[in-house]
Amino acid sequence: MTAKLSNAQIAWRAAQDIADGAYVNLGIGFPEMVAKFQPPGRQAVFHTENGVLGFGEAPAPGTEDWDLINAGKKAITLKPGAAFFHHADSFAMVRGGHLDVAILGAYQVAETGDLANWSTGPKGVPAVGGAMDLVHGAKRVAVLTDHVTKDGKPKLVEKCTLPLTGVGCVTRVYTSLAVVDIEDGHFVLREKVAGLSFDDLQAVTGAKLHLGGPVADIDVPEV
Amino acid sequence: MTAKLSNAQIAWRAAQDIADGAYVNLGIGFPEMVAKFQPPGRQAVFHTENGVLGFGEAPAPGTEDWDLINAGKKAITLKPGAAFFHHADSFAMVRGGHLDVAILGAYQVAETGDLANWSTGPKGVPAVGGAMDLVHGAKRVAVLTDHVTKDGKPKLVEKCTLPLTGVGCVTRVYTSLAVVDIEDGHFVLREKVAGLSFDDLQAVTGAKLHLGGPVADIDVPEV
Amino acid sequence: MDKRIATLAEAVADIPDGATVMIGGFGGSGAPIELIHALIDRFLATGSPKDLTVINNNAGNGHVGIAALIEQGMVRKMVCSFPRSADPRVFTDKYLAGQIELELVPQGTLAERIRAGGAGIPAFFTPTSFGTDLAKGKPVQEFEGRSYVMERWLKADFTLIKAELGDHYGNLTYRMAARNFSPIMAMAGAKTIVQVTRAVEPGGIEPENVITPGIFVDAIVEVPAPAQEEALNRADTHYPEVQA
Amino acid sequence: MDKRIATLAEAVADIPDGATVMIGGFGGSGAPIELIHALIDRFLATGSPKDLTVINNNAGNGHVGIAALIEQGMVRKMVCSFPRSADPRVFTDKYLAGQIELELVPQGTLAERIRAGGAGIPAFFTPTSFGTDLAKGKPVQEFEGRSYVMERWLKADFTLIKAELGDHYGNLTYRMAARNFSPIMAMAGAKTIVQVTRAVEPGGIEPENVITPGIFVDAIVEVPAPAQEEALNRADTHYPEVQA
Repeated sequence: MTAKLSNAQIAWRAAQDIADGAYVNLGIGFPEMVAKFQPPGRQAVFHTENGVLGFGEAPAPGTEDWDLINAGKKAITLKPGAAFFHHADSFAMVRGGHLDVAILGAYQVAETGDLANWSTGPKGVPAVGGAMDLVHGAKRVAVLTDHVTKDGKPKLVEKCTLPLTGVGCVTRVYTSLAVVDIEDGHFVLREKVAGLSFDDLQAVTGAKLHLGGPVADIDVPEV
Repeated sequence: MTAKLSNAQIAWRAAQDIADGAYVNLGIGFPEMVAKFQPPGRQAVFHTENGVLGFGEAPAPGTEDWDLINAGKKAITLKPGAAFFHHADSFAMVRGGHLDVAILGAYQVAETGDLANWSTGPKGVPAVGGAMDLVHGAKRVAVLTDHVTKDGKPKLVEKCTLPLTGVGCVTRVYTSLAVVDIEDGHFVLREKVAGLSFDDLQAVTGAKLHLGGPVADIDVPEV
Repeated sequence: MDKRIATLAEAVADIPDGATVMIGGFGGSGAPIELIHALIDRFLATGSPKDLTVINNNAGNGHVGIAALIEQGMVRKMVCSFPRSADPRVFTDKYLAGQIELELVPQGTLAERIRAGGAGIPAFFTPTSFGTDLAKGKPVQEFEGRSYVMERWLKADFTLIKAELGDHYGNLTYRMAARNFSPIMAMAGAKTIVQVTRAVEPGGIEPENVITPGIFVDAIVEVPAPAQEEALNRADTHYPEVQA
Repeated sequence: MDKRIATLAEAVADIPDGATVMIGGFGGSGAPIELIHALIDRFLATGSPKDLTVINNNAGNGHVGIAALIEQGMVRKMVCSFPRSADPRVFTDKYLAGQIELELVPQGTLAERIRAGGAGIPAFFTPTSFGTDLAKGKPVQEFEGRSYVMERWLKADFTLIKAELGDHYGNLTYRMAARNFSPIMAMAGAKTIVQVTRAVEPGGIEPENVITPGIFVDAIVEVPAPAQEEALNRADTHYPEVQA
């Protein structure tokens, strides 16, 4: 079996699709890595739900200011031209369609664009945060995910079995094995890792993969 | 017939009911005079729809800054502790019940508390401004008005015949002849100008005046 | 990422016939006079844009700014709360002659509809206008025994506003009460074009003092010492200048 | 007109059993730790207030602030978007034991419901949560072919927040991202109590830089050098201090 992409490589691949000057929200956790891989010459503006636009890298340990954090409650720094605003304004940006891209994690993505990423079921304490707003606000909602679950089950499915975050909201999925667009209720394969056959990829995908043109090899460096 | 109060005297009387520290919006025109008659030791904070809280007197002629105006487009000045905000926040203050008092002019007030003060009918250009918001937002909505129209018709009526600004919103009316509360769909007479009989006042009032206790003489200085 | 545009003419070059345009300002305070006049210049040179729907609290004063836009016949419809003013003759004459449409909206409802447009809220309930002629035909619903009117969001194809400081990313501050509708109109315009009195480098505005974050802004053009509508009208200015 | 109160104890003295209380902060940023602890002190001394409904984005961290409030058994119900966190054991334990209620609200809907409460908007429509479990039982309506969920305003009997500067009239500024929910919670509380890091004279805040106008504020109490929740938790602080 072909090597799959690391989380960092998935994030790297997603970063290549972000235009200069784009306003971007990155989900808590693994999607946060996307910020590190902006191509040279391009500068996105990062938004965090708790009211900051234009933040930069994490501060050096010991220099954190805990009034300056992101939605994941991690310390951040500011770039010149940053702005603070309150939560209602922050979600006006989200819901009002002002973000160009939101990049989120996923438990499951359906071929209809449905996303499940907030709850693994009724046990434990439920928590939703800003995900349900982000999926209905950003002009483009992309997902970063391993192609399959830890126990090998498909995460790209015909219909989500876990509680939904949003209906028909995802337009592109970056996985450890492929780049897949969602168009008219279908998964359309755009790129796959080199050496992996279409049939092998289909075998670990829970819904039919369509072809919408030539399928490229994902071109990702070691990162 | 007894002398009626001047507009300035009506405004003076209304000013006596404004508590220290109250947040107050004064309608364009004659109600603006209320600000001049605050009793010594009391300081209200004046709100204007176009995004200023805590404004003061008009500037000396020739010193106007036309970026600093009130809802009537008249130049104003600021007091220490003033604040600027945008129109949606301004009407959040109004609609959200944060103003203590709104004092407006009227064409007609009904015993039900209905107010008509924005349109004299279908001819001409209609204009409504912020009046319809103010009548539903302030904790107390008072009206200043001549007791009768220029041609002697009652302005305090059973039912407004002119287009309504709001339904059941007015709680007190300061007129050139009386101070009248609106309670449970009735006009309740509180004060009247000295020397005017109840019957003479009732004769120029378009709905029944009720008594809810002793009726005082309006005690207003020359202003 | 640099949103600066060199000239007023370029800034307004893309506004097409039939566009819905929000224009900041309350009376003359905050009115982006130079942007409006650039639009008139384009119309006089090319015949476009026309058939505009203009959203502003008022309907212009005198013969400059929005009044001049109306006077040139570029405006099909006004959406505003208070089309009456000290010298509204231009709008009044066209309105009474049936040459311009008017959608009259209570001021707070106008502000909230604009904010809703910018915030992705398609409809909301307000007590304002319940039981009045302005609520006719609108859905009414009761909450906790009180009646409210349902109002819809307002959006625009373009927003034209004036700000005080603007950095290259479009972060803005406003001067005093010139702020009024501009921050919410910046949110509700698909493309928001701003004349700033002073363009500054990113970092030139304290992050805590930014009033409109750059995400709501598409283009800024520097116009130092902008004209003040009230001053123009006191001098009886006409735009374009009447040839003797 | 002077809204200053001398002590934290006086500031929170009027909050009754069963009150709905909005508390500012997102995680530790902006959390009014001293006001919350004053509430705990009162409870320990008098047995009140209890049965509180607390509205905050989170459900507390560690054993200070909101977590300590929950740990003392003062909270009947939490309304929040993200009750999970690095150390949410206090809430989690009580929740799984059925000792505390939870109303889970998407973060943007929580913010908008609070703003609506402050702005006199009893209900609004949002695309957020449509088709999900969190929309169950809520009215749905279509606008321009897209489906939206109707959400209701949120108000509070009391709001407790932290601000940076506060003048005697209650005008406020906030420090960096500590702003978060505080300005809208200030609007939505029937009585808003603010701990300010520095009290200034009226005029001590530029009118253009006021973030929360004083009309939304009822009381301010100066707390210089306030504790930072994150720092307290990194030091494994418990409130009240555990007696050895």
